[in-house]
Amino acid sequence: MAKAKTGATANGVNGAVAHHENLPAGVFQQNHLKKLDALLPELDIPNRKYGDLTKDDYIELYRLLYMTREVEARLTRLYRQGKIVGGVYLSKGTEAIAVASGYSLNRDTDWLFPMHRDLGAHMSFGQRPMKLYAQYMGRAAGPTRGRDGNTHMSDKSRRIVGMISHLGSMIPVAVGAAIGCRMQGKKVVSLTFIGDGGASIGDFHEGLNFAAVAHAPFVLIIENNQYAYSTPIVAQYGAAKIIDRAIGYGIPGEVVDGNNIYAVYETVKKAVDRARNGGGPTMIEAVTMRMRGHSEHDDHFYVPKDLLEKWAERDPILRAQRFLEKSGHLKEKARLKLEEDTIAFIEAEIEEASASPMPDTGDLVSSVYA
Amino acid sequence: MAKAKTGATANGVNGAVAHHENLPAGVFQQNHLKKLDALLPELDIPNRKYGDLTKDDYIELYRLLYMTREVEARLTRLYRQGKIVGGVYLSKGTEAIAVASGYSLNRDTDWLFPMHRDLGAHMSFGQRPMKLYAQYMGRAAGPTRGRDGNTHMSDKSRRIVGMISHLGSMIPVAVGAAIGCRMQGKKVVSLTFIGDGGASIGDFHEGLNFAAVAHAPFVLIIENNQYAYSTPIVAQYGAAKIIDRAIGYGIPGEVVDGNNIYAVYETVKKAVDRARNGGGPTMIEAVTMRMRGHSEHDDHFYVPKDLLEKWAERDPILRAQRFLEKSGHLKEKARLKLEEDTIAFIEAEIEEASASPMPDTGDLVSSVYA
Amino acid sequence: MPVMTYIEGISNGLRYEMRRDPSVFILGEDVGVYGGAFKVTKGFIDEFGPERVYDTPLAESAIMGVGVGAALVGLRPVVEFQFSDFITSGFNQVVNNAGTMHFRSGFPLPVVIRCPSGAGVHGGPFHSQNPESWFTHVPGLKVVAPSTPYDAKGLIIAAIRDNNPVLYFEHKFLYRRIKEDVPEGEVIVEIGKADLKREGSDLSVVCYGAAVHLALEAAERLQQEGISVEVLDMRSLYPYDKEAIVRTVKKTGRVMVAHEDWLTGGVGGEFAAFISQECFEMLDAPVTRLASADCPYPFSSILEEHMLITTDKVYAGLKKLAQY
Amino acid sequence: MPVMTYIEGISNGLRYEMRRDPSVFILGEDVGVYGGAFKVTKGFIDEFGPERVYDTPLAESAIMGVGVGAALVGLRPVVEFQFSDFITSGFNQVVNNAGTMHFRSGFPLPVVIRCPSGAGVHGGPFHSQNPESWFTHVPGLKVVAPSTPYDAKGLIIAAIRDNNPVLYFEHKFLYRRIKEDVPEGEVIVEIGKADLKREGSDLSVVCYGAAVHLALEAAERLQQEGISVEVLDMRSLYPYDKEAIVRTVKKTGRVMVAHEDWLTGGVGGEFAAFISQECFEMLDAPVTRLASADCPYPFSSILEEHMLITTDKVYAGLKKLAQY
Ligand SMILES: Cc1ncc(C[n+]2csc(CCOP(=O)(O)OP(=O)(O)O)c2C)c(N)n1
Ligand SMILES: Cc1ncc(C[n+]2csc(CCOP(=O)(O)OP(=O)(O)O)c2C)c(N)n1
Ligand SMILES: [Mg+2]
Ligand SMILES: [Mg+2]
Repeated sequence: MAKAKTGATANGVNGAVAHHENLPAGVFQQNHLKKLDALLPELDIPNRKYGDLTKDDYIELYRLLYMTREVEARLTRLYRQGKIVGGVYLSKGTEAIAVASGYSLNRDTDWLFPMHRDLGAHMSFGQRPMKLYAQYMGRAAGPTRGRDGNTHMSDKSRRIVGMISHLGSMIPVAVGAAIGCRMQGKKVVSLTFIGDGGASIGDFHEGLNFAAVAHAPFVLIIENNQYAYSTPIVAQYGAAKIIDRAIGYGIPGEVVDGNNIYAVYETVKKAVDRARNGGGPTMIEAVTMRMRGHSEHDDHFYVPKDLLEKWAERDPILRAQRFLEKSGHLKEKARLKLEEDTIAFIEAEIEEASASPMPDTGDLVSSVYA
Repeated sequence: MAKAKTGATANGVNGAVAHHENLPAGVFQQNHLKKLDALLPELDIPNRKYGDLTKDDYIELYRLLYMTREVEARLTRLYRQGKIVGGVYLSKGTEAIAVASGYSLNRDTDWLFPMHRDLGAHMSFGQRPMKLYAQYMGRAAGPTRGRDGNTHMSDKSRRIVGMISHLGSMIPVAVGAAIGCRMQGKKVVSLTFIGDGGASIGDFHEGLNFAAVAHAPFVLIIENNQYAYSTPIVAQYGAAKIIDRAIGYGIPGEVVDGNNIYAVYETVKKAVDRARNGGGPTMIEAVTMRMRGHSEHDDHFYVPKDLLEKWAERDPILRAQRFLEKSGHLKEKARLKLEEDTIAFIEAEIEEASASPMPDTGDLVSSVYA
Repeated sequence: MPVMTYIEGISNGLRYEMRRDPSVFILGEDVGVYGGAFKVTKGFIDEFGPERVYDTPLAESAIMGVGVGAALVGLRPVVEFQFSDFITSGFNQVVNNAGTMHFRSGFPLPVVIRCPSGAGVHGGPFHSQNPESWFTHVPGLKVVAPSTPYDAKGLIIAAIRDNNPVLYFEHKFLYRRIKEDVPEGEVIVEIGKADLKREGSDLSVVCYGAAVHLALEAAERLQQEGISVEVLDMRSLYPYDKEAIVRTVKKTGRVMVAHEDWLTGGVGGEFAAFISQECFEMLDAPVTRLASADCPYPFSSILEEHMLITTDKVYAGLKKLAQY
Repeated sequence: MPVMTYIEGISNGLRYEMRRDPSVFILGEDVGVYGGAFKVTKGFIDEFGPERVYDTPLAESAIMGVGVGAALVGLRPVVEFQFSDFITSGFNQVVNNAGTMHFRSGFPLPVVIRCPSGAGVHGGPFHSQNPESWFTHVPGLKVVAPSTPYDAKGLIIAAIRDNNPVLYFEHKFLYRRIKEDVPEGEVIVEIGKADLKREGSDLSVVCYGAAVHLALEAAERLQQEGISVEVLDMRSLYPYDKEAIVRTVKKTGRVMVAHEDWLTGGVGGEFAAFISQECFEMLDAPVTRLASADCPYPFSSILEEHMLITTDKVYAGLKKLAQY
């Protein structure tokens, strides 16, 4: 669990909030905590049917969610052991969004453009954890053969396109892929993500406006996890909700509880279906809370502790577990078995990645050009 | 009057519209002509009081409007005579927006960032026509001493900042000027413009979002003249109105009849006052129609002829004349006298500019750095 | 064989490829109904339809990004920046997304980026730039800059068939000023190969784009004075033809590197550095660079002339080099 | 005199100027409450308040544009790009708006652009770049790149006081690895002046940034073998110190130009071209360039080491140059 040093937290938060509030009148339009608090969802997720999900889907989504959490937990462990190259950017607390989004696509035809915190999307779109670990360890077996790092992971054979670090840049690219596939007569959808921070950048605007005019079969998931590195949403955007921008592009926009994996699936799937059937692009804002620092070297001191506590109770895994129990789709005993198997699977994947060779330097420079 | 060759027009327009309509279903969301027609204002402007305008102001605004039209008409004449360097980008039919906006500011303290079609704003903010002509002729007396062209005209002494060609780029700069002045404890407003085309670019988004969060004393005028070069608004944006984006930034947005100079003044002045008093930024969409080609070498073939005819009846000068007559602020005889004086003034300004020397090459390279 | 202007060479090459390969398409501002700001794609929309000659919103970064995305899924987009000066608004997509895509992902990325560039047209600081050197510093990109109608056609076709992003700098001043015979059919100019536009024995000019014509004019004048000048048109700037440079330096021992772009940090510095390292023993005189002054392109004609590289300046520089 | 790390040199210089001049302020992502991704501005918000240490939205182009606007009205903004790699997202504002402002308008434009750059930190293709050469090709901009704590402090102060846009490339690898005595008070390193970091008589290395330390290490090793190497740290890349280059070339006659940035199109090409034109008669050997390979910075350590310039490579190159 992400625990910031108590003293630092108290100071930091008070410091941060005070700073924002001490700015000249109106420099920030809303009160910091009020804005954040307004986003808090209810404690339990509604026990109802979600879209076209079958019992097997409910279970599979849970497995993928659980797997993502555990894959990431082991990334942190490996990071502390010095086995990872570079930094580690986790999705703890927000995994449901990436997992459900990847799951909403047709993994045999669609195009996925995951962001830095979307490890779960790779897996729900079919990628093996081994590949992800190999990438983080800079191994030849990683999808980029040690060339890129973190979750910047293209996999050509799977139509997964890794991001460049420059946030927002993949939006126009995903739109281009969607338009390109339509020109080829295919019924294919492209999907990408953006954060509450990345949504401030020019490519967000250019890409969405382009998508709207071109009526592109494209879906954008805005992962509003309330912080961009240390910057709270109150210092990031002036609107009440990011999704308010949808009207300015003339496309449908929906808000969804990002910590309810089934609701995310339902909302994204609807948008994907619409896009596939010629209905144009959709923007979805999934509201959640980043439960760890920006990366594993950031102690998160600037996030109010009580806010994190409230969100911890709304953890997507806990909520899914309660839902599965109540709905009867997956009772505790079966769940524990599934979790155990998942862990065993992950450990084997780590072992395979750890044993795999480092990349060859021989073709490094020659691989710059096709 | 801008008359496109009839044959070419008919073909061109039918061609253009047909092309847009022949695109795969939904590639353009609205029907071309329907969208354009919806923007057409009523024939006469309402005979009422506009904001804080006095009788003198009504007359002065008319004089500036008339002067802008006539200054530009002479630019075309000089262009045809080969006396202009480079291209000429006119605001014929849309002059009211720039003129009224410049007039809404305090010309002794505020900052103005005019775009390429805002010659009128320079003058209503105090600039002499001589300077504009000197700039267009590449003379030393131009505000940029022959270094930049067209209406890219900074005048340091007047707090006018010339644009760079890259549309949208001046928005963040104007926001920065507004914030900077506030940091200096000044009650100063900055104002800039953008077109229906320029509104698609990243800096539009980044700048407005920044302004909103910073609550900057800043006003943006969107000049929706329905075309960006040859590109109609139906191929430019998906929303019903550009101003629909204001909600996505959490700032006030207003639409105004861009061919009613007094209404533009009223709307902009309100926004300027609000900004000056700490009320934050405003977006205003002024709807109009570009009555000539993108520049004087463009024959405008792609604009439907009947659309132009409808807009010609709504010409801002004709409408202002009818309003002044009806309201009694300025009757025909006095108006004709004022127009005559204006023309004489302009001709003298042209003469002065024409007689002024070319710039010296001596300090060209050394003037790159301050 | 028809006579084509430089701009017709581009246009003809584009049309040839679009007829041959349905995966080729064009996108950019005003490229469709209007036929492009310079009319390079005039009439294309009638032949190929509005999807393949795509009028985009005014958004350089998105235009480039959409081009990258379309290339990923197997198309061969030709992106037009209305003026090369505007490439700065899509810069990140060009250098970081297009430039690294193959390296980091293995996807081929066949995208052509057309950049109408160059001064001498009273464009002022933002419609006159020659931004090629930025892109010769990005591994993963290729950069070409034709100087003749034949090369214009041959290089646009080669660029479209290349599986990497290729920046194609077409010089606006040359558009309608240069004419020559160009075949109607297939013409390919290999990327990475220079062309000896004029043979000579006393001096070499290593140059590209509009400067090739200044060099040819200066060479003609010097011929009258008994000085024989060789003009090597690099055509490709990244990768560039090192063998061809070595050949000409070996022959003359005296080299001027010339281009219209600014001197400091220009591509000429790269060429000169290469020559001084690899041809040290062959040199009879310092490698001379000649380019436009380090100053934004001014608007006023008198200032622009002062700032730009001209035939007179090339002539004077070569004369001095001959006398070294 | 306190011992400062390189990063403390930057921080100390910034704080010094902010205390001295109330018109100086900082803006960028996470510079305030967090103190910057590298903690260069840690504690600043407490001393100077949130307006002068301004946490911006994630929007490089707007950050740079706002900086330009604030400079226009008389402030002296220091813009921080979180990593220099992200400058491509604000590229147009830097080169076309900031770069030309004084020329086209007469406004002075005192804006400093801080760019944490450089490899060797496992940052991969987008957190390791050295984008300085793009900006040495833009008349109107100035570019500096310190290699030591003293220079880091002296150049940030000089940059803030300059009335032109100055890009300040600070090398991440050096942040906490290099220490030296630096005065607490005023330290100014004049922009445009190189520094002879080591005197020698046989060979010269013309370099800057992280490469200075590779050159110093290689020089130390060569000293053992009786080869005396002079290391000229350029510090300023645009404008650059031509006199200092001529002095060292005159002394040794054998020069290597070295930097961490990619070889082709790097700043080294400009230096080498200058040397070969202006110091032709002084040279006893070809001007050698050494830089990292033309390849995006790879993530995996083994690949990065292969691609980067290293002390061993500098050593080997100098040895060869000595034997020429
Ligand atoms: C264009 C750009 N600027 C700056 C950065 C540095 N950076 C990396 S992640 C980050 C915060 C991103 O916040 P958000 O978009 O909300 O995504 P989150 O990390 O919260 O998932 C920043 C500033 C970047 N990657 N890209
Ligand atoms: C970033 C950028 N891209 C392209 C251009 C070329 N260009 C100049 S004006 C223009 C059309 C502008 O349309 P709009 O914004 O509607 O303004 P209008 O000319 O109609 O007043 C274009 C494409 C430019 N100036 N800037
Ligand atoms: Mg976030
Ligand atoms: Mg327009």
